[in-house]
Amino acid sequence: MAEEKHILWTSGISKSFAGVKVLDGVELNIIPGEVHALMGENGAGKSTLMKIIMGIYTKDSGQIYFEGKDCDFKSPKDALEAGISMIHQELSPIPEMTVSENVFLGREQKKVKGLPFVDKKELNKRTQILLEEYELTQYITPNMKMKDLNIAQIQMVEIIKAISYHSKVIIMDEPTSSLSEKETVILYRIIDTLKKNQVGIIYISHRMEEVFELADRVSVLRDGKFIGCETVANTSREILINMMVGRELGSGYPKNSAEVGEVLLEVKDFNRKGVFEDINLKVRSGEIVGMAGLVGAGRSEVMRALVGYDKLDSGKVFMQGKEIIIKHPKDAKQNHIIMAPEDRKEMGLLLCRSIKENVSIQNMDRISRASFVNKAKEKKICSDITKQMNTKMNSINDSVSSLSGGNQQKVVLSKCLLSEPKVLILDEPTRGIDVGAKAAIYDIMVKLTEQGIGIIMISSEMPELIGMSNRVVVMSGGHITGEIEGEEAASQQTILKLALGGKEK
Amino acid sequence: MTQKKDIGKIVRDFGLAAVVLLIIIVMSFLSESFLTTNNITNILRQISINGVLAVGMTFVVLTGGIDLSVGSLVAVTSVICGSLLEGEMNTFLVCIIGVAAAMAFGLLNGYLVSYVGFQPFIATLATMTIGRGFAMVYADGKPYIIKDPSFIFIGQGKIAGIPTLVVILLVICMLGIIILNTTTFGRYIFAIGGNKNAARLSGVKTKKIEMLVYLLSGFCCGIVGLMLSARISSGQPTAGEGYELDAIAAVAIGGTSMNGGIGSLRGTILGFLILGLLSNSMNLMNIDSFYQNIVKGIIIILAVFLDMKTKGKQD
Amino acid sequence: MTQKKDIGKIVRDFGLAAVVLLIIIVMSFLSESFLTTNNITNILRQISINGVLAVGMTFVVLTGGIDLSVGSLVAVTSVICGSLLEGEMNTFLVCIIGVAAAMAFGLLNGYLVSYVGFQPFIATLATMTIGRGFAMVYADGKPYIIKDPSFIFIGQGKIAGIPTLVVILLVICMLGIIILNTTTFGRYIFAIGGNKNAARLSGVKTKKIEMLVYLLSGFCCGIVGLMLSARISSGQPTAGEGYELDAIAAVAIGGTSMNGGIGSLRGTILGFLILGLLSNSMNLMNIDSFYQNIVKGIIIILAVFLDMKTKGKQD
Amino acid sequence: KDSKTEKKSDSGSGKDKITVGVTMKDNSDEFVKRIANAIEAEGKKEDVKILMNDAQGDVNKQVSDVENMIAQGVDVIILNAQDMEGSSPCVTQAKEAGIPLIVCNTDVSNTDYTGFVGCTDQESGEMLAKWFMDNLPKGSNVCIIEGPMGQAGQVGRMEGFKSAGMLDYFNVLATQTANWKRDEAMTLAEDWVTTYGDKLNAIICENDDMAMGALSACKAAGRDDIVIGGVDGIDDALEAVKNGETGVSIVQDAEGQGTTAVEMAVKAAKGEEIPYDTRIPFKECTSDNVDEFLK
Ligand SMILES: Nc1ncnc2c1ncn2[C@@H]1O[C@H](COP(=O)(O)OP(=O)(O)OP(=O)(O)O)[C@@H](O)[C@H]1O
Ligand SMILES: Nc1ncnc2c1ncn2[C@@H]1O[C@H](COP(=O)(O)OP(=O)(O)OP(=O)(O)O)[C@@H](O)[C@H]1O
Ligand SMILES: [Mg+2]
Ligand SMILES: [Mg+2]
Repeated sequence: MAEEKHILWTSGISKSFAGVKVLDGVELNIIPGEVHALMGENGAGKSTLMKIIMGIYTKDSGQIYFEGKDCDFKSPKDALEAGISMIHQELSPIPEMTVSENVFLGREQKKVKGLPFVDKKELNKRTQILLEEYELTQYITPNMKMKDLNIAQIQMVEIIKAISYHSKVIIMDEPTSSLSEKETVILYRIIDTLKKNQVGIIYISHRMEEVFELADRVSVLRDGKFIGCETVANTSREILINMMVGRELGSGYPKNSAEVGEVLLEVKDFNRKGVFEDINLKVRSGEIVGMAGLVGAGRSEVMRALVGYDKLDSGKVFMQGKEIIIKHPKDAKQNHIIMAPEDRKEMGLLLCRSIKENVSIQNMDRISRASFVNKAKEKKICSDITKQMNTKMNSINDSVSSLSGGNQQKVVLSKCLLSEPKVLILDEPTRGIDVGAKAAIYDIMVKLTEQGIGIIMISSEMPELIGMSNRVVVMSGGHITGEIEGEEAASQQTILKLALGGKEK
Repeated sequence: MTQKKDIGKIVRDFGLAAVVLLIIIVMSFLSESFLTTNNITNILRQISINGVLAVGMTFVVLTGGIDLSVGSLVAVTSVICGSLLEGEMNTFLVCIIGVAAAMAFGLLNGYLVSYVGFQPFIATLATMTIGRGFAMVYADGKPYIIKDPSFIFIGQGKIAGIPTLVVILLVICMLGIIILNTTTFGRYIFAIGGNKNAARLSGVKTKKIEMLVYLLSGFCCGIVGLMLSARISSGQPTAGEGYELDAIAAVAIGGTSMNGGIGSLRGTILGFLILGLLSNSMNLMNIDSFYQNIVKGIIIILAVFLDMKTKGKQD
Repeated sequence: MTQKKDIGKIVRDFGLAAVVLLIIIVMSFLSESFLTTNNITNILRQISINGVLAVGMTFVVLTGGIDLSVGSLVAVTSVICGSLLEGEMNTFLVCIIGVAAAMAFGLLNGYLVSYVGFQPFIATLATMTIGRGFAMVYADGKPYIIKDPSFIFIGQGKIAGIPTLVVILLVICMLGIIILNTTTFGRYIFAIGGNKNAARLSGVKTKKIEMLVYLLSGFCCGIVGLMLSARISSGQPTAGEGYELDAIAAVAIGGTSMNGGIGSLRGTILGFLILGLLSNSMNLMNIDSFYQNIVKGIIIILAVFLDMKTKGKQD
Repeated sequence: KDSKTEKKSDSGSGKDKITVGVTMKDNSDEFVKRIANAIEAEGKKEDVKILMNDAQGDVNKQVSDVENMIAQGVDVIILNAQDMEGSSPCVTQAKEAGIPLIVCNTDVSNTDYTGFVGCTDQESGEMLAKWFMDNLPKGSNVCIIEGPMGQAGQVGRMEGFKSAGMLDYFNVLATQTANWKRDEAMTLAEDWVTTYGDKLNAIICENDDMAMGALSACKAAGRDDIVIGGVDGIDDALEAVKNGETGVSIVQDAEGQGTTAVEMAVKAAKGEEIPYDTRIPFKECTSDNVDEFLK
């Protein structure tokens, strides 16, 4: 039975969805005060296991012991009350409610004990205290509406929320996937404090560096099976990758030997009141332009305006020297400017529709003639691209909502790659993607540049930016604050300085 | 701080309030009887029925649901009260039983939607049909005559010079605003409408809340059943036909999103005020009822449009 | 491979198909006239009107919208055709003008919803009111008598032994299925219902598509306007009252989500078949009209419940 | 204030012009609309101001209409009651406000009104029943199509069928409502023709619109032997009688009712004595006398 020192202990957890086994006899144990990393490829079953612990899914078999007791939570409420909270991989804010209402949803302070009247002042006060404690006050105020927050702010709110339960175990399912360096540092600090308070943390991430920096032990899942548990000190990147993928994987970034050619895309004097100003940008063929900046710098906004999704106050776009008018994403597409958005739920996917339809919706011109869809062709193209992207699924007719987070991201990329881009805009393309798939995406990017495609990559992962880009453009507070080329780009410090420096202006 | 916020809200609601004001100003020039106490009392009395239904409907719509059964539930209460009053039962008891009957149907709605997982439209469509059938069978298609003076007081009496109907409307509106804006239940309603999954993950008993919301709408139907029966001194199986549309219209005009999560009772109140004023004004001006439909439709479009403009909603 | 997929779909739709089968089996025992050619023709003829409306409604609901104006638009076409036929205009021209009138209203719906940003419920509620008012004013509340034999052929004639009404229904269903399942337009409809933002970013002209969808629904209303007027040989300003509920019911019973993005015309067809069979069966068995409502409501609940069970939707 | 004087001058003959408030139960009903039109026409003739309200089939709205008219200070009210019981408060309110009230066309259970003009629904039921009993052998198989359940027209006419003994005289196969609607009646008749086949001898309808629906269904099935009849005397029903397609229409004199109601209202407003109960008889329209009705 559960050892005394283990606060949370699972054994033999199995779970199937519609006949497909996604968890098969999984073991996991957590010691108070440790950071226990949980790793595995996309679709390995990490989130599913966590959702079973939280009482969101019911397990088919197996036991969960919490504080030595056999627990089988029927709903998240039970788990939260028992002392387990979770930061979910899929952010789910309630857009119309304020930060404080979101944080304390389900356990509002009452004006009078026993009566159901909410003390909003008290809610705000408590939220303010939390925000101050974690030095987030300049970012977020208790009264902000969730719908006005950007994705990083939302992620921080969810982190604060999970912590505010004062749970004994906190599950963090890819908490940094929507954060840039600056917030990540804040999260690390928070985790330190929690460790000191003997909280057990399950930390799911695809970022190797984080695991080695934070974790004490690491458990690995592969295809729903428990592979092993190691202390971080006794393991290495190679060993972990082998455990996850079952084979060796080349390390580092692929060599980009593409010729940088003439200017493909030129953005001139982009302005959108209150969001960004005087944006000038050039992308050459065969070039990868990295966009760095803190969250909220306005990188996504510029790109959204570029592809015609958002309105623009003023500015011009030139494609291979000719001015083009983009008023709607369709115009951008016709000029082969394609964007993969950062928030796949909000702008990327038709969650209730099939993988096939999601991939083909952006590529109707390729698979239809005279407005009629060629289903055989559609099927072939979709099968090919999903295979190429190594998407883990049962069939292309499955709804996207049944995919794991990382595999959903792959569907977004698939549809963009199919659209024959000349300029490809990738907004946080590797968010939530496992090492193997990341490598695949890097390879694809390189291959695309070799075909003369220009790529703009927005990323909050500094190593990735530095490793992949020919050139890094830094934005801060809606302005471009600098551009770093060649050798210079290798320095994180330079980038960070520009990203922060711009803000102080 | 709170003051500033309130002013903000008032400005946001300005669009509809402006429509209300506009109608009042225009009408006071067009008809001398418009701004008389008598007519104002009339308007208030006339909106009371739709008003109470619309308050209940607002709760339902805020969770992302819809309640088509309200008109039929009004009839259920109406015939039950009618028959019991004929049997000379104690008035108070009759009211309790009548409202309870509508609430039972409300519970069925809530159960089907939240626990069984029916789409609200289809669940309440079914209870709408069943409720109407029940009322018809119960009363054998014929109305009951209501003579009990203390019951009729609900529909035709006055409390401190204000018609009882209007007093009831005010009480229900106030209760509704308190529940929606100050209680945890109110928060949970917004949360469910905004993101049901997130609410559940935060430990909100979403099913229970959803169920309660339909129960609440049933309660409002029951109250309206009493109000209407007392007003027309009879228990009618055909009572309330088509009332669902008016109630939903008030909610929608008031700016509440049919997808849930966004909206306010303040908006709903302005919504049914506009509908009531419109109908009263057109009667006073003796507009042909065929043209009334056209005018009503156009004014609804204009009101909502103005509201959207002032809220800066559109892209 | 395709075969396997089709079987999968059939299994998923099995719930409703089972209900249809069950009604047919039970009724063939209960009434000897049920399975006669005559009665089957009757049923088909009777569902044709609601059927065509439900096909148009399916498109609207799939985008996440709703069209409450369908009943009124039927009346618009009806009175316009009635008056023009009285003026002895060429039948074909009359049909074109009649359908065009309904489509004009459909266009207004689409414009309000997609370009101005109205909630579909409120936009179509307004046009519902306006449309009814227009029909009433146009006809001054009185029906036109229709005598033109070639027009009446639409409602009472037969083509190759099949009633014209049924032929129209079949054509519309087939066209609908082809549009929805094999064209890019169909894909865009599902995409808009699934996630409008994502669809737009993928280059779909969401506003145009939404507009077209309401136009399409208006077209179906126009066709029904012809069918109904020809069937009852008169152009009636009160025609089609309450038809919107039946059409939406068929769509919802058919498993299409009122939030859009999920659903099928196959489901809708089963939906209006169930409704039509139910009403015919109850007439054949001479069930008291009071009880008919109750039975109808209960069977709707059972059918949808069974459907959910077999689809494994719940939870 | 300006508008006030304008309005006054508008109305021509000045202060002493009588205002007649009217509330109709549902102007989208063809028959009701005919009464309404007659009221408007007679109003013009008598040079009185008519305030026309339409309750659109909702009793509650009718009560509101009366409240509004009282607030507007009308001199007399004409009530076309939507519901026998439900419209009773209208009578009480007018009485309390001291405004004379004429009930037109439909009965109200509260008889505290100034005068009544109209016909008895029961009478039309009886007349229709009698015609069928005279023209069909005892024990014939018939179906009955009713109006919306609970409405005065439906209740009264069914009462008439009963009091004439028709329900026992014939073998009633089925009774269903078609809510006064042509298309619904057609559906019913189609189903019945199928179910009962040659057995079915007659379809008795509580109004003409439904009779027209039944007729369409019978024609489509090639059944010209089924005898059909209804109440109201709408245009196509009269024509159908003339062509021998239907047997009878019990004609209700809408114009007579509307005209008389206004005449009485004007008298009542002037304080003159009026008869308490004026019944305008129904007329039976058959192939013998149909030309009298077809103008
Ligand atoms: N609700 C569901 N219905 C059907 N299948 C599901 C459902 N949820 C998850 N799955 C499947 O279960 C498997 C495991 O998914 P899970 O989300 O646990 O993966 P993960 O390890 O968290 O991956 P990622 O790193 O991409 O987040 C996947 O193949 C996924 O498609
Ligand atoms: N709907 C909106 N209305 C007003 N301002 C907005 C809206 N959405 C975003 N903003 C603001 O625009 C700025 C840029 O947002 P965003 O965080 O997406 O930038 P980013 O640099 O792309 O960040 P990321 O690292 O997440 O890609 C922020 O100040 C944000 O608050
Ligand atoms: Mg996951
Ligand atoms: Mg961004």
